[in-house]
Amino acid sequence: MNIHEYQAKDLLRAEGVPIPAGDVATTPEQAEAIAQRLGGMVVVKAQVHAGGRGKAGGVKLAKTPAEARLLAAKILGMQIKGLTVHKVLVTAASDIASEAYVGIILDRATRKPVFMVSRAGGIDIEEVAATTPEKILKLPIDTRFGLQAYQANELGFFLFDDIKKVRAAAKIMTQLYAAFMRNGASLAEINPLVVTPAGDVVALDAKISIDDNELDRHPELEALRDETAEEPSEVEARNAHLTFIKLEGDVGCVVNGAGLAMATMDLVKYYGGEPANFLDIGGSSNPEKVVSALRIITEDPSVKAILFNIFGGITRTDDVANGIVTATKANPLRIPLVIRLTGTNEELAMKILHDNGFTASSDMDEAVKQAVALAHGGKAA
Amino acid sequence: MNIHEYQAKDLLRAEGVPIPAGDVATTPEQAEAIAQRLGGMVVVKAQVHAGGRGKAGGVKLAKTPAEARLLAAKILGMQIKGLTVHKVLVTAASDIASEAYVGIILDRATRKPVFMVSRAGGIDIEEVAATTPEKILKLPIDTRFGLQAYQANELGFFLFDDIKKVRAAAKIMTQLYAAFMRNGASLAEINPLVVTPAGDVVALDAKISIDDNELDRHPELEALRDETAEEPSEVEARNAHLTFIKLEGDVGCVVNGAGLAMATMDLVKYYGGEPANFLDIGGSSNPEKVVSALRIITEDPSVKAILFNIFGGITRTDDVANGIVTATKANPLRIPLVIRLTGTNEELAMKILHDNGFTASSDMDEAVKQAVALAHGGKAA
Amino acid sequence: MSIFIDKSTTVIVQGITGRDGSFHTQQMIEYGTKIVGGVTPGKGGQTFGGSVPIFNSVHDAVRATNANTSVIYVPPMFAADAMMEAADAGIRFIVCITEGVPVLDMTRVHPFVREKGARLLGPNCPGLITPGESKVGIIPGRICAPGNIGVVSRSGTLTYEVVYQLTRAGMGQSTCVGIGGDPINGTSFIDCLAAFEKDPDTHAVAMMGEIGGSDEQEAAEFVAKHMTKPVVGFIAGQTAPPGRRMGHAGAIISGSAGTAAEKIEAFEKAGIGVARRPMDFVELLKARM
Amino acid sequence: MSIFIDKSTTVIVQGITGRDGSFHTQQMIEYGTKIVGGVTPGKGGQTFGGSVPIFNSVHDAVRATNANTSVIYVPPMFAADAMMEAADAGIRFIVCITEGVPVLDMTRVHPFVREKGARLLGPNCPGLITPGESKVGIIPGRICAPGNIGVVSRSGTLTYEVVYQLTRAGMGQSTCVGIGGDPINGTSFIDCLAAFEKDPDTHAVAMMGEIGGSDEQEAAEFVAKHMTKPVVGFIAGQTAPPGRRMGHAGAIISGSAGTAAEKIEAFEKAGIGVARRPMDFVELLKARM
Repeated sequence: MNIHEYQAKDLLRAEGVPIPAGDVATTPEQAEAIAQRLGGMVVVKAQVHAGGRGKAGGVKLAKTPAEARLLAAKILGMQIKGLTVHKVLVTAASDIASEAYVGIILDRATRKPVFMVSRAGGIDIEEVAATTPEKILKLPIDTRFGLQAYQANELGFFLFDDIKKVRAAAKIMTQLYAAFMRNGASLAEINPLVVTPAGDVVALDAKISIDDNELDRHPELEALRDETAEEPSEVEARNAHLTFIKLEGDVGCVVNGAGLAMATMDLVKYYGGEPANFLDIGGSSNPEKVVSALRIITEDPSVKAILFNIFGGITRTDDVANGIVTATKANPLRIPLVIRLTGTNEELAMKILHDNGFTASSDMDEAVKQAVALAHGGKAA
Repeated sequence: MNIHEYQAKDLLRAEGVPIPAGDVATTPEQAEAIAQRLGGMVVVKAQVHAGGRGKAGGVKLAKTPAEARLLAAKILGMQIKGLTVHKVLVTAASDIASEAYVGIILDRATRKPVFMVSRAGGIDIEEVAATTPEKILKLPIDTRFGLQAYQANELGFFLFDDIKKVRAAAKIMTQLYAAFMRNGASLAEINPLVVTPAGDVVALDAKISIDDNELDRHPELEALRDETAEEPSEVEARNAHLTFIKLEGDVGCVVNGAGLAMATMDLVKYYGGEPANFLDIGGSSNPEKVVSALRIITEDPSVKAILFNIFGGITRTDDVANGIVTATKANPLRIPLVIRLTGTNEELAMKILHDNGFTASSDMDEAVKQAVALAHGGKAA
Repeated sequence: MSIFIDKSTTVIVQGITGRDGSFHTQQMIEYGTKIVGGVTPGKGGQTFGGSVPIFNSVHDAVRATNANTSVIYVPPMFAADAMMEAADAGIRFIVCITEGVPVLDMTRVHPFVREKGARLLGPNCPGLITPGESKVGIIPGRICAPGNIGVVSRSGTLTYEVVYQLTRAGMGQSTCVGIGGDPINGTSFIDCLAAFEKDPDTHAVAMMGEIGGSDEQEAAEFVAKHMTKPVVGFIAGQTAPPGRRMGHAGAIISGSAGTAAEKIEAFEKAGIGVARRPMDFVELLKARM
Repeated sequence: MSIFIDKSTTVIVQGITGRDGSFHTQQMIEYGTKIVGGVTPGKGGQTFGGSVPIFNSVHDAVRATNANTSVIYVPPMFAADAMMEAADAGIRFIVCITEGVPVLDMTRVHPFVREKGARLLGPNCPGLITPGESKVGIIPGRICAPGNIGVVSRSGTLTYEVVYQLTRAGMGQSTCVGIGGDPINGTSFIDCLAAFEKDPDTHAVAMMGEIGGSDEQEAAEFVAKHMTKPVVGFIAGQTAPPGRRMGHAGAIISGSAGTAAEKIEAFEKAGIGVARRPMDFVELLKARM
């Protein structure tokens, strides 16, 4: 789960990370009031779950509260990478002597949280990694022992020469790690970590992603979810316990299991089609899920054909068949539907479908070919 | 460092351990007021750093606030194992269906905190260990991973059969372990852990010892130290950074290093004497420490002779010699003094002592023999 | 022969009285798996289906049954504890089916299990099956047939798809293993490939990977260096949108973006046959055996 | 020969610029110990005494000097970190002099150091000396002499006392090791006894124990089973008051009250000569060699 910059900063502040004062606003008037309260120059920052906010014009410097209001009015409602800005963060502006990058990411290969730090901050860390990897220090942390002081120092020394700044940075490393662990994060980033002309080390921007699997343990984090900041169809899918990612194609896909779902999308592409989505109905079948899946997919006007690919293991294919029947009775489909079912209770499922006027195949290859052809205006084979 | 029952209970309450309400009183009137506030029957419990309070008459049941006042008046000022009672805990009385023992101790052999639990609670756990060791479950905890739920359950199942009580006990194990770790304890005990007739599992008594080495990290725990509850000479010694334990003999011992101090006491005994104390002036010598050591030892009227045994390594023997000279000039000794010095700066030390009218030996055996003889009214050899 | 499990494997089920646990216990028993006990704290002394004894703890179960293997169907918040309990109780092979285990939990479970000398499969995996002998987990038994193809996969239903095609083509399996798709899991592709290489009854291996991470690239390197048996591989996710999960930052660490193209290239470089479609495994394997 | 250190041992000092660290570094250099570097964060690039380079971290120091041994003189709250840093940086032998390290810290340091394959001596120990070759720690060099007695002790000054008597009696030492008196430490009596047994230049061992715990009893068992060389032991604390520290509850766990009488009995049972006074070592060792 992604959270906003202002929320990530709150989590870091709770651990003691030094961060310039600021507050979130949903209206230009609120933005002005916050700027008034902070005094001096402020930065107005779009709060959306997307990178490149600066380039998109979502981050602006305001000299006066009135200017903060004007800028907020411009940024609120703006579209950044397809997402509408509903909130801005108004925060005290800092003078910057130098910028560094600090991040922790849960790493598959080392099976550990790994710190990444670089003196090349503020800019895109991926670019640094690609062009000058020696400018990044990667340090895996063994969670059995936690981040040790000597490791925090090592990270600090990689960023700074002056021992005072090293110690300040080391302290921030410890606080960032604490925030990462306490909140079940999969990513926690401070970029840039800046040194002010006065020599203070402060976090100017922050990003935290929470491992979705942790949310049951952290209801207070679930409360940070901002559904207005997400693609509405993805919100709807999550509430229906479906894993759904919207794409640009025209073949809507309903599959059980992420691996098979991806393989199905690949096969759509293989036969010249374009998948309209990734959709995994998950393991335990439930006719309701099928109903929700069909509703979400048919809401997308670019979908020209729908493909079901279900390999019944835990999933009972008769449940899926019942779901298809229920959904299409309530809302008759206006686009073609291709069904592939095999596995648990296959005979029963086939009977349910036939009795309700559907045909179904047990062969994946054949079903995908059909769906692609139908999306392209052809006929089902 | 030992803390009182009421302080230990506060630390456990902070983790959520269910404990009957209560408060501490230093006067009978306070005790009455607390009993009034609690309502119903209360227990008045002497707060001293000693076991066997019950047998000594330091724990009494009061039916009314007035009775609580009377009992508090009796218990306050009472002597238990040589310690004066300055405080009583007044706590709501609980009905008891069964009693169990739960403790965690930092164990040398496994190098881990070890849980000990037994259905035989309320009574002396050492007796249980000696007579029916199979009634105790010992479970070492790896602090890299912490107490796991399955371990807390295993401990709970050892104490109870009913799953509700097992779960309640398992929760208390987790809370006790958290208190142990958070406070840098070397011992944390709930004895008895009782089941009430209603089936609730609650802690009736608690004992926590803090690792002295943790106190720099936990100033809030240092604040729990109750110097009125300790032997005054030991308090004075600690404040002078000496390790001192008062004993019953007549040969006062001033030694550097715990091992050599014990070996010196043993040698006193070997030659027929009785050491009056254990006193370790520690590694880094400082004339002030020697002055404090002499003052503390001479305050004890049963001391008949004083023995210095200093093997200079880090300790500079000239520092010790200067300390002896300074201390005896300020407060001339009225009992014989035997000095053994060897090691770092030995020649200088000998010169300082001779110049000030002292004799000193470099042989431990000889010095101990002399000190014993002098304590028995003999002459120095 | 087979890898990891065979007809002598004795299994306890953690969470045997839960919805998923009880259903799949029944399925495993019907398949012929030796289920010797189950664990549900508080239900010790009862039985499952009148014959399988239930215990309060894995320690109790192991003491009473001497089981060497455990399969876990407990809710995600309890899964880390269940895996550690199994390892601590002396279980040698732990199969965790549970989906949704917090990844940070696994950063502790993994070294714990390794210290205890146990092997962990999963979490978030379908388990494994040695057709005709034993199944531990949820892979549908009837799609499998005994034979000489070793199957290893990061995904559940995709595995079924491939196994189904192999079986229909008369190509039985020695063992089919689903290692699970979580970022941190117990048994890797390499662990399975090494075991298949050693198993005399495995003649070729089908491997199904996914985008993300670099496990498949490392597996390819292993195949090139250490395997004499033919391997055919598939990568799911060629059309998946980039950067929707841990994506980029993870890629910086592993030095790989984890794309399908990268992985397929690694397969080709290692001499692994590349199945473009799940149905291509049959022909590619036949051509190599 | 000797155990743990000899003239080829290369040492870095953690906390080299502190009060104790700088004093003892000078002492070690004067004794002939190869001090190749020191560590004080923030003083990297400076030197100690004009010749010993100072580094910001142990990693830096090891990279630059290839030291195999470290000696730690940092304040107690930083000692755990210093030990772990040394182990992580590849130091093979870590000697922690610092007194007052929280015991719970050691419950984590101990497995960490072991996982890294390093040996830890201490904390709260005087270190060790191989007379005439190298000393690491604070044992006064001039009381020692090269020879064939191995000395191992839980205490500092008591060790000096015994070594002093041995040297005066013309009985030199192969290595003198102070293992420290803390409840949880790195190197045990048994580790030292095993090393002395293997060392061809050690002909007999003097061992000084204390009341508390059961390390001496276990050491006695080891001597009985595995040692061919004569051992003479001493237990300090026969007159110490019981139950003033962890006393009883600890005794329940170890199954021993840790009294001097118990330990002396274990020594006698194991055929270890028992010195009643520190000065008895000389005669008892002579009689056995």
